[in-house]
Amino acid sequence: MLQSYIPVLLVVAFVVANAILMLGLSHFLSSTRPTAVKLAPYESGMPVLGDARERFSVKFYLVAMLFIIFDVETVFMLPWAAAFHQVPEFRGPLLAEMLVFVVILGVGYVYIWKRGALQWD
Amino acid sequence: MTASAGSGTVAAAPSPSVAALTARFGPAIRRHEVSVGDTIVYVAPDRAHEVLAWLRDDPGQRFDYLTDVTAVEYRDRERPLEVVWQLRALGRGADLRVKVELDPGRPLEVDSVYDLWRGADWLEREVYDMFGVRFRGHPDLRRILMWETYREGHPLRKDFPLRGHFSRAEQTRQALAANPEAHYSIQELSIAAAYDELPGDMKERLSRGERGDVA
Amino acid sequence: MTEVSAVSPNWLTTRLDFLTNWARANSLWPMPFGTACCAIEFMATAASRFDLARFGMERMSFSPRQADVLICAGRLPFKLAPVIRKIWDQMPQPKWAISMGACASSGGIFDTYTMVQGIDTIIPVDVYVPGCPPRPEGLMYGIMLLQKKIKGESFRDADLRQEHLVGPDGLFLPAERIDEVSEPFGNSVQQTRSA
Amino acid sequence: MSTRTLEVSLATPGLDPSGRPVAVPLGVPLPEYHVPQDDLGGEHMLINIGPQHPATHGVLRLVIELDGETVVRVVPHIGYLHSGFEKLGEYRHYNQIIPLTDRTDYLSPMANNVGFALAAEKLMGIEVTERCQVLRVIACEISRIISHLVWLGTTGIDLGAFTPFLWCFYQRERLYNLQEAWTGARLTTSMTRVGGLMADIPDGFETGLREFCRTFPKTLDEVDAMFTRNAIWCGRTQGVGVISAAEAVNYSLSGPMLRASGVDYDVRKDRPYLGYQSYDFDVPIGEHGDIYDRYRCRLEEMYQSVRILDQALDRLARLKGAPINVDDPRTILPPKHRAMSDMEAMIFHFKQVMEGVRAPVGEAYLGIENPKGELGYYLVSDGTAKPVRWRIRPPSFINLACLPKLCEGVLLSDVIAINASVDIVMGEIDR
Repeated sequence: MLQSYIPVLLVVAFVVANAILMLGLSHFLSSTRPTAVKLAPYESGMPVLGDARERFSVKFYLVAMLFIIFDVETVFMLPWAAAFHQVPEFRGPLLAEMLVFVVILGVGYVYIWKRGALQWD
Repeated sequence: MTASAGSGTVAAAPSPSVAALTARFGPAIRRHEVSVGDTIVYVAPDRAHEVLAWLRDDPGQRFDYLTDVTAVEYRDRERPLEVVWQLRALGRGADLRVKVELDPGRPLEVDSVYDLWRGADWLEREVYDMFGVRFRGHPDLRRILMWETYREGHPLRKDFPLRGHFSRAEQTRQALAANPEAHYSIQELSIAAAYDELPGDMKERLSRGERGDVA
Repeated sequence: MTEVSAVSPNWLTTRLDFLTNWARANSLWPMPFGTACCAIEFMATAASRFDLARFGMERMSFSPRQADVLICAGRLPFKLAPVIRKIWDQMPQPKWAISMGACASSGGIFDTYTMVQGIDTIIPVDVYVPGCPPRPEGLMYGIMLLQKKIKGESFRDADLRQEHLVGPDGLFLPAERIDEVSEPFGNSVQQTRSA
Repeated sequence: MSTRTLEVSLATPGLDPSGRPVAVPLGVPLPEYHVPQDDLGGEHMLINIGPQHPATHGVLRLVIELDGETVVRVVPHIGYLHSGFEKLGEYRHYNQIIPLTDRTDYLSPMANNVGFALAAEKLMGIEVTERCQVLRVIACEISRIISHLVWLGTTGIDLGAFTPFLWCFYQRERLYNLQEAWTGARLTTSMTRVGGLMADIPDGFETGLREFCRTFPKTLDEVDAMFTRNAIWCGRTQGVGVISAAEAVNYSLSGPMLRASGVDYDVRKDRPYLGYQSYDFDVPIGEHGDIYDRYRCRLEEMYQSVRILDQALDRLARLKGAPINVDDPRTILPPKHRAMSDMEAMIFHFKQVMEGVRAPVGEAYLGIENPKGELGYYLVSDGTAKPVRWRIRPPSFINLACLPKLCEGVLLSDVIAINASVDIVMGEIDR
């Protein structure tokens, strides 16, 4: 039973060795010389005024959240589409199930559309 | 060994604008001459802005294109420093050079033509940076080519040596040590600021009003 | 953890030197500090005819964080001196500098009030490429010289990768050294009579 | 949120009693429509697209005040390449200034040399031979194509299209071969002299140029096919960075920037020099004054330049063997065999090298149609061999001055596109 896991273990071992080798060598060989100027933020060679953490308008955050919701929706579709071909006898219920999922998210989409969250300025 | 064919002031006819100008302004137009085909009009410094506004707006003249604003300083001391406006009428295709002689006694000042031509904004800032001629009424007169706290004076003046007053080491030190507000105008400092994010040392320099003498 | 450079030269360190130098020399990511005419010649060198990709250098890094070699292509006025100084300080070790063109190397024809007479008074320079502007082949010869220099480096000399910052007196070189280096030489001495 | 006032002049460091720097006006009044709402609005952010940046075409520095993604105001800072050209010119003879001219606008060096030579000849009242005029026209048009090719390539990169950069630079290398064969240098040509040229064209030059004129439009057609009806290109450039004709004249713009706004003004047509009135070419005029029209104007100008080059080459064939220098030994160096043979030519040769050409007292301004706009040289002479004042009328400097006006209220990525469309070269802006 153990035999079938040898290739997986080999790959994992190779990956771990590779990572350790690369990180170790570069850490061990690199000549890090941190100085105050080097750690200062780079702004095209100019002295920096103020810091980058300015107060931003909230609409950027809103758009980010909406993107995540609909992106996760498509992520869920991927395994569904993969499984769809392998079990031909269940095609009917699988389609119905995905329809429900999409409709629920469609309601959410129409809601934010009417609320005007997609209006930019 | 003068170039044989050329002779300085060719006796070409001055442009018709000269007659119109002398008719309109009389004593303000000091004199005019023609050099190699270009007409030059010398105007009294305090009425220069008025003459230029008339030249731009008068339907007969319509000098609507300001080609260049510059200044000339001669090698012999008694000739005064001149500010030169190079005008062009796009419709009529005529050129005119208006000059103003600033007497060396009083501080070098002349009226800005920024309200007549927007293009004069940077040209006048460069003349201020290079010659030290202040333009009254210019919205934002500060150095444009050298950094703002440049202390060696105005480079294109004849008394300014080619390599600068200070030694190369001093010039390097001043350049490397130019503190941050030398690279930012007051306008940008007030934006970045909300005033508390500025680094501490710059804030107290600014509050002492010591922004480096802009002269 | 003792620095590798403290270890005495043996078979292992020389192989290590060879490996790292070979990797560094053949994948130099240039920081094109292009100011004037030499920048146009530098673009022509990077374009399709005199291809820089043959040296593994087609990846221009415009931020100092990933740059290996700072190529100052063009003249450097005093207003730009603090910029090149800050960019050089912000580049991680190991880093090298190529001064491309006569104006960057010695002020060139601009012996004037506003021109740095050679960027080596501001930052340490490894290779000077003469020419105004240097032909693309000239710049590539400079790059090959730099590669030869990198291949000759070793971990053992400890002061190779040190950071030489601007001193307390605000200068990178001592003041008299800068004055001596910036003195007009050759033809430039007679050409400053105004009339 | 500090409000902007228009009265305070900046001469004295503007600090109000509480020690805060009082915001002082800038060339551009804050646009009224942009009233920052306090409920959702965040603070304005100040970023530097600084001297060391791939998109600034040289060492230009743009300080941008951002409200989220939209630009409230752009403040260009220049002077990072100020090399004291005009000061250096006052210490040089007229023929020694010519090497300085091709280092100002290093994208079209031959056009600068021709412009300075024409201004000096106008000051000294010299008329050059016809073959020299035709050769100078060829030099100007080659410089125009080279400058527009660099502009097209780098603007393509700014907006994300890399391949036209390689096409354009390959064609430019072909022109560089011709330029190097004629003048000996790829970039710093210094080819003209007051009263003539440094050297006549080598033998293979005319066939090489004919070959170039025949095959170059094919590359232009490819770039045209790639950009002109490209949805991304049109989306990024149409209606962006618009300036009307009246404002363009008021801002003293020149060259493709002016003609893209619909002002029909080209120095080659309105103030012909070098016999341009006898060439048959037309000048592209835009209507909307946005980036797309500037692109169309410059692209069309390259087609017209090829037309001019063809006509100039036909004339050159007719003027085989004609002299290129004015035959006055006082102005231009006599040919070597004469300088070595008769005494007078040798004396003139010696005096010219030691003292340079002495110009009469007076002043002259002459503008030529440079690829960037109207490049003018204003020479003031007091009778000695070194000018009192050598003023360059820099087209890119004045065109760039209207950048704050063009960039009000656009998005940050449009600022890069507008800056690329102004076609600036820092050597000429900072002089």
